[in-house]
Formats: sequence, C-alpha cells, structure tokens
Amino acid sequence: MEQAQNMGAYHVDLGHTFEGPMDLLVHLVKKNEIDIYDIPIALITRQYLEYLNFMKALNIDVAGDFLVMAATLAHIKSRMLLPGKQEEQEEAEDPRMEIVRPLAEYLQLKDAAQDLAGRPQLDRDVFVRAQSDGDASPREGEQDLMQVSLFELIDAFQKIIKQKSPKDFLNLTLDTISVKSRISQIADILEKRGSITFEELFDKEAGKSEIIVTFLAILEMVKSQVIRIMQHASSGIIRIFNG
Amino acid sequence: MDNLKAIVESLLFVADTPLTIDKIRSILKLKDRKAIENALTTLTEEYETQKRGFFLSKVSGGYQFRTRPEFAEWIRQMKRHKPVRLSRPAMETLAIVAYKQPVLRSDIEHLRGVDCGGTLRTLLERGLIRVLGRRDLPGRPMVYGTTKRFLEVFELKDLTDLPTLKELQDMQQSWPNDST
Amino acid sequence: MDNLKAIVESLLFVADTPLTIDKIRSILKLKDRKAIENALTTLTEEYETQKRGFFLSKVSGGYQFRTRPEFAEWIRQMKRHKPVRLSRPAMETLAIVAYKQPVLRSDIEHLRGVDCGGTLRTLLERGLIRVLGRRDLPGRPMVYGTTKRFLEVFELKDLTDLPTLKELQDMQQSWPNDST
Repeated sequence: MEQAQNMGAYHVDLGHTFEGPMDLLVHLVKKNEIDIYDIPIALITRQYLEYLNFMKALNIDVAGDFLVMAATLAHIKSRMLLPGKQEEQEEAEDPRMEIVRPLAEYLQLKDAAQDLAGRPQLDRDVFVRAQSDGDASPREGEQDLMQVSLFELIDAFQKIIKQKSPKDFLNLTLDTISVKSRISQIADILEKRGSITFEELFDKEAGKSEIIVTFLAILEMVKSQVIRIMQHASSGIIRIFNG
Repeated sequence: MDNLKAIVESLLFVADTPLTIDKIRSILKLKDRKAIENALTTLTEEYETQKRGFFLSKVSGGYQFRTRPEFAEWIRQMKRHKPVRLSRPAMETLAIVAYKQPVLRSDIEHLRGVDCGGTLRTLLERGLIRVLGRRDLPGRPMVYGTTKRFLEVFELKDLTDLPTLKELQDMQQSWPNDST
Repeated sequence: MDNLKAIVESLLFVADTPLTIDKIRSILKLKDRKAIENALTTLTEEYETQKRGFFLSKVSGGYQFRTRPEFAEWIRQMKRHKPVRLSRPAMETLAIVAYKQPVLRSDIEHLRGVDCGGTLRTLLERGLIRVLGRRDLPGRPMVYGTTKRFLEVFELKDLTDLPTLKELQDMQQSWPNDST
C-alpha cells in the first residue's frame, strides 16, 4: 500500500518539474487529498524527501530552496514527536502552523491566478480593431500626450549597458541616483528663482543623509558648471546662481 | 448634437484604447455628460440584443469594442498568430501583484517560495505591471503594482472588479475538485 | 455554420486590410461562397439602414468597415489628442540623460556612438529634458538634465524611483523557461 503510493508519486512527477518547494508541497497535498489544516506531517515529509532523492538520482540539481523546506518539514516533524507537558501543549501552537499559513496563502493566490487566467483575455479570447498605421500621423497638438512606460526607458538603457562596458555606469547606485534627484530639484528652484542662499538648501529638519546628498549635489553641479557660487563680501552669505 | 449615438460609435470604432466619457466629452466639446452616458448604454444594449460580431465592453474605466469570445478561434485563424499566453509562474506572480499591491519583490518571492526576477521582468515587458516607487526600508526596495494595460487585457472595469480572495475561497469550496 | 453573419462581422472588425470573399472562405474553411456573399450583403444593408457610426464599404475587391465621412471632423479631433510615442533613439538618449545627468551632449554621443543633436532637440521640444547650464569648455557645451514633465510622463515620484544598475542586472537574469 505504502509502496504503491510512493510509486505513484514518481510517475506523476516524471513529466512535471516543480518550480519551487511550495509548488511541490501543493502537489503533495492535492495528490493525497489532505486537509491543509490537518497535515499528516510524517507522510508529507517522507514524500517530499523521496521526491528530492528522486531528483538527485536523475542528476537534476535541486535548488537550495527545496532543501530549506526539507529542513523545515523535518523540524516540524520532530517537534510533533516531542512529548510535551499537558499545560505546555495547550499553550503552544501547533508546530505545523509554520507551513500551514504560507501554504494557505499560496493556495489562495493560486486560485486567484487561476481565476485571472480564466477571464477573457485580450488577444487570446477577445480582439480589438487593428490599428492601421496609415492613419494620419498625429500633429504637434496643444496637449501632446506621451505614451511611454518606465519599462521602455529601462529597456532602452539596458541595451546601452549591454553594448558598452558596464564600467561607464559603475557608480549607478541608489545613492548616486539620490544625488541626481537632488540636482534636479535644485535646478527646478534655480529655474524659478534664479538664485538661492546656501542655507536655504539645507532644510532644518533634514537628516544626515539628506544633508550629505544636498552637499554632493551642489559639488557635482559646481563641477559640471551648472551653478556658480558667490559669497557676499560683507554679510558672508553664500548664494548659488544659475550657471 | 444630432446622431450623437452614431458619432460616439464612430469614435469608439477608431479609438485604439478604451474611451472614457470625459474623453468623449472633450472631443465633442459637449457639456452634457448624461447624453453621452445614454448613447453608450443604448449602444451596449443594441450590440447585445442584435448579437453582432463584437460588443461594447466596459473596461479600464472606459468603453471599447471587442470581438465576442466565442469567435476567438476564427479570428486567431485570420491573424495566424499563436495566442500569447502567460506561463503559470508569470500568472501567479501577476495575481500576487494584483491582489497585494503595492508589493515588494521579496514579498512575492516569500509567497511563491522561488526567485521571481524573471517573471517580474516578463510582466514589466508586457506592460502588465509597473514600478510604483520605493519602500522606506533598508536598500529602498522597489514596489510593484498593476497597470491600466492589466485592466484592459483581463477585461476589468477597475481593480475592485476582481473577486476578493474571500469570494475565491468560497467558490473553491463549492467545486473542490476543480483545482489543478 | 451558425451565426455566419456575426462571425464575418467580427472578422471584418479585426482585419487591418479589406477582406475578400475568398479570404473569408479560406479562414472559415467554407465551400459555400454564396452564403458569405449573402452575409456581406445583409451586413451592408443593416449598417446602411440603421445609420450606424461606420459602414461596410466595398473597396479594392474586398470589404472593410469605414467611418462615415460626415463624422470625419470628430475623428480628426480625437486623433489630434492621440498620444505620441517616442522613437527608440529618443528613448535611448532620454535614458542616458536620466541616468547620467548632469550630462554633456558629447558624453551621450560617446555612449550611443551616433550624433544625438536631433533626438536632443526632440526631447527638449517635448519638455522631457532641459539645459541645466553651460560647461566652461571650448564651445561652451550645454549640460542636460531631465524635467518635472519627465517625472510626470513616466509616473515617477522622483528620480530615485529609477532602478539602480544592480536592480537592472537582477531583472536581466530572466529564467530560461519563462519566455512564455
């Protein structure tokens, strides 16, 4: 009986590789028709490990995620076996909850994915009219709307990075982008007002990192000669001007 | 305006994205919102009762003509292209973004138990999801959400048009064998 | 075949060129030429008598839906509001300005390997980039950066919403089985 069940697992799994440990767990739960709120942990752990061994036997690399889940299952199993004192058991949560919660949530979202996949899908089930490119090209209208997504911008940029050596972009971290963002803000202010005092750029509420970012932005703007910095001879006030 | 219904119909026919009532109003320079609403309602009903080859769908906050799903096979035949399908992992990732947005990549990966960089990229590429911003956490991770295009592709009026997770669970319980 | 008329209508709706009877026959794998002719005639009459926003026109040996000439003004009005797209070169130039700002034209051209005068002008005209200043170098070259409009168009709260190089590289590692 046990043997037959194990064999079954192998046969079903042959045509199917599991994307991750959750995927495999769901398969085992469904195959055994288990209530996920009352998982026979010994059975599931054994079948789970059997599958991993099977993968190894086929020389298929088993990803680390699978091993982490195996360890979790084994740990839960051992905790279930531990004879706890009566009052402790009442207090303590069922060790299985550690996997039940994520499993329940994952199953819920799998249902959501299935529901989504079942909806009429554009260009699969329903179609809209083809756009003939021969249509009059849009003139430079007053509104001039633009239809672009951030992804297209990122995609264009990735192509450039691929062609060029990435060293041209080595310093592209969140910190440097923050500095660029600050430069843009300062440029906005200067466009509007023409000049600003040094102090005004440093918000009194600003945290340490904001102060550093503002300072680096000013340095970079001076370096690329986008701004000029002047100090008043008598008052000592430092003012920043458009370059 | 005479033949308002026919004019609206011609605009819907030519438009390449769902048309909102406001958009129609601004094109026709028409104050009367109600008149446009009426025209749209009448059109919807006419296409429905006359069993035409396409229908007026209320999608992504606007209106758009779409062919009837039951004719999909013939249209695919004409277009001679294989239907674009999302893989199961991509669909799961998309569902998580749709239901949990704004959501972090790490949240998605935690839920699915696997790396999702590739599926996220596919979904970004298809214009189904987008970067909403960054979360104020160490490393300032990016948060993702769905796009207007997502609503269009899955024929949703808006995000509330999605069944809630609770509703899905109830549905699931009525057909226990229906899950694969 | 049931609802032949509606099926033909849906094909005509989606087709991007006039459809001939032979073409429809081959799509529907239908021998009966007469039946298709009848469907087309009925459709033509229906659209005529119902005064719809578009009509079935017999053009260059085939059939095609076209909007009524008397509504041309409104349709032009709508097209005038049609969003414009950015060309690939413009997108590349914009990406470099966004990521490398404050940046010189010569730096952009070094990265793209081509002259960028034209695309820079387009981007300036569209209000996506601006001249931040002039560098104290021979010829006083201009230094470019992005604008507020840029943030609006790309739905960014600020520039820090742009992905970093590391995030870009993470996204590039698409899973081979996820090409869908």
